[in-house]
Amino acid sequence: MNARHTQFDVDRVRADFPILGREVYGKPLVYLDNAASAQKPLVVLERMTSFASQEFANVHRGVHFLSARATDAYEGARARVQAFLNARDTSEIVFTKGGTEAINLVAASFVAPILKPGDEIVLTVMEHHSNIVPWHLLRERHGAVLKWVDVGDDGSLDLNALEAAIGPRTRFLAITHMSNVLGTITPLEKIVALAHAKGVSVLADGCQGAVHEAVDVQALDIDFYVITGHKLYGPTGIGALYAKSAHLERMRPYQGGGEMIREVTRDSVTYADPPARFEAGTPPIIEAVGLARALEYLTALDRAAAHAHEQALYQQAREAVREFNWLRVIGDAPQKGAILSFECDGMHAHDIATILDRQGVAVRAGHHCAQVLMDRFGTVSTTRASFAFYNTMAEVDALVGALAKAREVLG
Amino acid sequence: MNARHTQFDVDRVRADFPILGREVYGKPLVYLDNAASAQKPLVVLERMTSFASQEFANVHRGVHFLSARATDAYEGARARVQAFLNARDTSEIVFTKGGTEAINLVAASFVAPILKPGDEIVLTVMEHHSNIVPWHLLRERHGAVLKWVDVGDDGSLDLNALEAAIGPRTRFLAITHMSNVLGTITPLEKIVALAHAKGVSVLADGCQGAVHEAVDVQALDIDFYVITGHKLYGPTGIGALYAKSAHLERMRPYQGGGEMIREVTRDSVTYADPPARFEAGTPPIIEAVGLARALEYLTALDRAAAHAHEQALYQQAREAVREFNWLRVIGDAPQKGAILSFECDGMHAHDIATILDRQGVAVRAGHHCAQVLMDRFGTVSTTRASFAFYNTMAEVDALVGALAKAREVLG
Amino acid sequence: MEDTLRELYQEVILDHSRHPRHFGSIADATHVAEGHNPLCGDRVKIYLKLAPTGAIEDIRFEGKGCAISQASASLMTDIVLGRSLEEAKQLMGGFLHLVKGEEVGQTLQPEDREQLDVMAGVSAFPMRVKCATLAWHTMNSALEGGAAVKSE
Amino acid sequence: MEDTLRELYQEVILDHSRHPRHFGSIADATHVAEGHNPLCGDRVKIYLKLAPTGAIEDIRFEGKGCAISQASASLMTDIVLGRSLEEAKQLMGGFLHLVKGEEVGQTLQPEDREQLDVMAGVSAFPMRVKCATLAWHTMNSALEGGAAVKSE
Ligand SMILES: Cc1ncc(COP(=O)(O)O)c(C=O)c1O
Ligand SMILES: Cc1ncc(COP(=O)(O)O)c(C=O)c1O
Repeated sequence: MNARHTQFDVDRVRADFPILGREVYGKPLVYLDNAASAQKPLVVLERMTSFASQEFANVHRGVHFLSARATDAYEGARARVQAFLNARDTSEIVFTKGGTEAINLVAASFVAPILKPGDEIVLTVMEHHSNIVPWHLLRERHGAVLKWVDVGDDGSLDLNALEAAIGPRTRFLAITHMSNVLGTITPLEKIVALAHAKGVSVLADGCQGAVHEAVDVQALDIDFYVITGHKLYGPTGIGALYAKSAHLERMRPYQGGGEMIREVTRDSVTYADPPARFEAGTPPIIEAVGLARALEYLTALDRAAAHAHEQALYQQAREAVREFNWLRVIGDAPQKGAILSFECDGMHAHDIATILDRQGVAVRAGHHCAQVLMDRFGTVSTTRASFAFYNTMAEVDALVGALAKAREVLG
Repeated sequence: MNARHTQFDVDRVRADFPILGREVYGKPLVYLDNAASAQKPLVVLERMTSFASQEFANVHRGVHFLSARATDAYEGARARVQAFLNARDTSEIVFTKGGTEAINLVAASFVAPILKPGDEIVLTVMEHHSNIVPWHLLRERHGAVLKWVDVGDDGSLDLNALEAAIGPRTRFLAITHMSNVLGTITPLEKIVALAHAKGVSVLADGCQGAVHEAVDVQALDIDFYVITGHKLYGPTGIGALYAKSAHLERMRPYQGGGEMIREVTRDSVTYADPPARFEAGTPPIIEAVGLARALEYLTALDRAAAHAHEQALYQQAREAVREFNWLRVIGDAPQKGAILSFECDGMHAHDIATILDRQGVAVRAGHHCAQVLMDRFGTVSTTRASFAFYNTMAEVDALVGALAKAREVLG
Repeated sequence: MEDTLRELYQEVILDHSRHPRHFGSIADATHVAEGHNPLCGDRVKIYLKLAPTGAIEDIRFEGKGCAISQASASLMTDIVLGRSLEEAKQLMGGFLHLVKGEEVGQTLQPEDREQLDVMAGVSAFPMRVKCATLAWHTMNSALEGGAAVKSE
Repeated sequence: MEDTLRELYQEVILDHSRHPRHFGSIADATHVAEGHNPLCGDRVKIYLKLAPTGAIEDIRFEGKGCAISQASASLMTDIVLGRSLEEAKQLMGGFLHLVKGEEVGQTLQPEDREQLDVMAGVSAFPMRVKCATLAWHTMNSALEGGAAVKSE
């Protein structure tokens, strides 16, 4: 057996994703921008279409057949997310429009009300802007102080620094499960234990982590865990927040509107129980159904084999670029997902991405919504190739070859 | 020509909506719950599928082909909404997850910062909870005072009362363009002039209005106008806020996250210009593309004929129920859209809806997220049939027949 | 007209809903709770007076609602009056099985089953189960000293 | 290797980007502005010194960025030096046409056109047009007394 083969039948899964068969500029598409957004299997799109064209109505409060069907589908999607994260109860799953909104919700409804000026929120330097700016808003508006935990030169989290950062005024810890630039996976179980020992609640930004790692929120004992649909091979416009019941129960509403109330009068309003309290307005119904189908698809894969395949892709790429002495990889932590970020001598990430693009290879170039991390590594942008289970070893070769050509043109 | 025919070729448009051909409980579906959510033409679902399966990537900041394609599609959708509302510039259109979010955004980013305790926000009693609860949140959190404008017994807006309600402490007027219960259409142009004369900015909740009326935000000179995709024959998970540039420029961010920043450091953050400033995180890309397709579909119809057809459906139903002396229509304003709400002696709305449902007729029963209005009319719930251009005169007959049967069973 | 509809809205039900038994309040109630069905805005308020023995000495209800919720409340007050706390809870369990279309088994005594059976038609209307259970959940909440509940 | 790529990254461009002309600052600048390309995080700062006659007496730029934005800034400083304000604006208009693949027509003098033509390859790369125009927009903003701009 060829060493470059894995147990995972990648050809079979590729057939599920029509876009992977397309060409760009007359060259086969090599889609290595999965960390920005993943492609969607046809079954997800078909499910959304069949739902919207045969079973759709607005959910809740409806007596009629389609409304009941749609409500079942929507609440069934909630149960699917619950199972995916192993939450105790469906009421612990709040649907949002994405990962960003979920973090904003926690910042506004859980953290802001307990915050006194000077209270601290602990973050790491490798957070995505979506797990930074909501906390900056609390800094600007409520006087919160942001405390930053550094990563080592290889991009791994400094646990001692994390522990040291949590002080008597720390009210919250918000940390990524997996960096979208470095690939670093954080040891959430240890982190949660450490924070809880000091009475601090923890939010994990799982927008990347949940894509690559199995998540068990009960085993982690984590307070909040955030996912986003479009990176999980699902639709845009949908994400979810897991939160412990005890937290949700005492959290104040986020947005106001239909469905999240118990009773409204001219002078007063009382709010519904969770999760409805946090789902104002008509929810992303079709998108929730699509996300559920995506999770079903994902769960039906041999996830261990898929994971091993992704790791093999990454290792292959990592080894190959060692030969480029003009290329510096950023992010070499022992525990990391299949993301390869790098800088090249005298070649700007943007120029590299353009040259790769013309060869069919889609990568991302820029700060990746992680400017604090760029600062940490003394740069403003990197080129990033991020792998999904549907990528192939041949695509890794295409990437490496395209990089060599970029060097030829720009070097 | 039969008096019951209109110029509008309803059979042709019905063919565009697969769900309208389905049965429930072995009876043809008669979908009269359009005000809760409209059905979607197949072209919308097909466009979403083709986009997601052939052109999808995350938008902005991407150099590669698919990202450029997706960005063009997303920004093209913005231009489509701009044209639909006749906004001056695309930057005046902010995509949101729905109408509810758009109103919350204005409450949090425009109104809250200018509010002193005791300042007043003027609303009407016929607002949807989505245009009430965001203001209640400002009452609870910022000491705003809500002032209510009544409607007459026929459900028409009392313009004198509106004018009287706007006093020296009034900071904002939030008003529906069309009531989702009464059908009442408000004279926005007059209302805006009246409010502006007193220096008060106006938000119109167009979640229903934009579906039935042509909207020209420049002609109205309105400050904010809100639409939601799923009622406009588009997908769930998408809506839009129109706001005058001058307002958006000085509004503070709503949610924090990727894409809405200019620069992030550990200690500071600066924000992007509108509309990006208000679109934190990965936007509902596929949904925006779907909404654009829905607006294209809608624009391609003869909207005047479609409107006349809806009105004919409504009139037919309105006339027919006059024979039921046990039925009281709520909402008989001279200017009203195709919504028929009613109460029946000794028959609860919920029971009626159940009996109608078993005959294939889907209507809504309950408070319709308008409890303040229910109070005004001394009830807790109504039954509501709401018409779309794809409904038929035969469906009106089915409704009327089903109501007679409900009387038989419950009466 | 469909049989399932006739079964849901049979005469007994309509009669209970139009002429509810034990409608009203109890001035010296020992337990009170208010229930709310967010689906349709229906409300019910249950007043209970427990005897020192723990038996339900008096029970009344107030509220407005659909035929199903009114009839269910009326039937409930009829059947639990004079029962012990345990019996009332047992009845509730059996009733929930009944309206959800689940196996009732031994959870209801034959004569109770017979009396409650008029509500069995609800099981064909999943969206209406909440209407039927509102009064029972509210009574349960009153007995457990809870405040306002909404029907599950 | 594709021709369009070679055309984008021709020697002149790479040379300008590696050895930018007029790189640096002007201590007694009369106009300064900073530009920012949110797409890739590139920044450029333009310093201008206008003579009393209104001519551009000196121009320099600072910043980091991709080959296209660096080369474009370098070329721009080369070409506008010594020109009048109107000429600079006229050049900008012509340049924008050029990189967007629009008709240039009479907006550029033949010799200017020749000098700027190395940037014409950008028009085949719509996503990179912003990189090419950043310096020009920033210069324009400096002349109009604006503060930080981002490239459109
Ligand atoms: C008048 C009115 N306003 C606001 C809304 C809220 O829109 P959405 O639920 O799509 O956010 C609705 C519909 O639910 C409505 O009918
Ligand atoms: C680590 C991380 N967190 C948060 C987000 C934000 O997710 P979304 O843009 O879907 O809201 C992303 C992706 O953009 C991400 O990679």
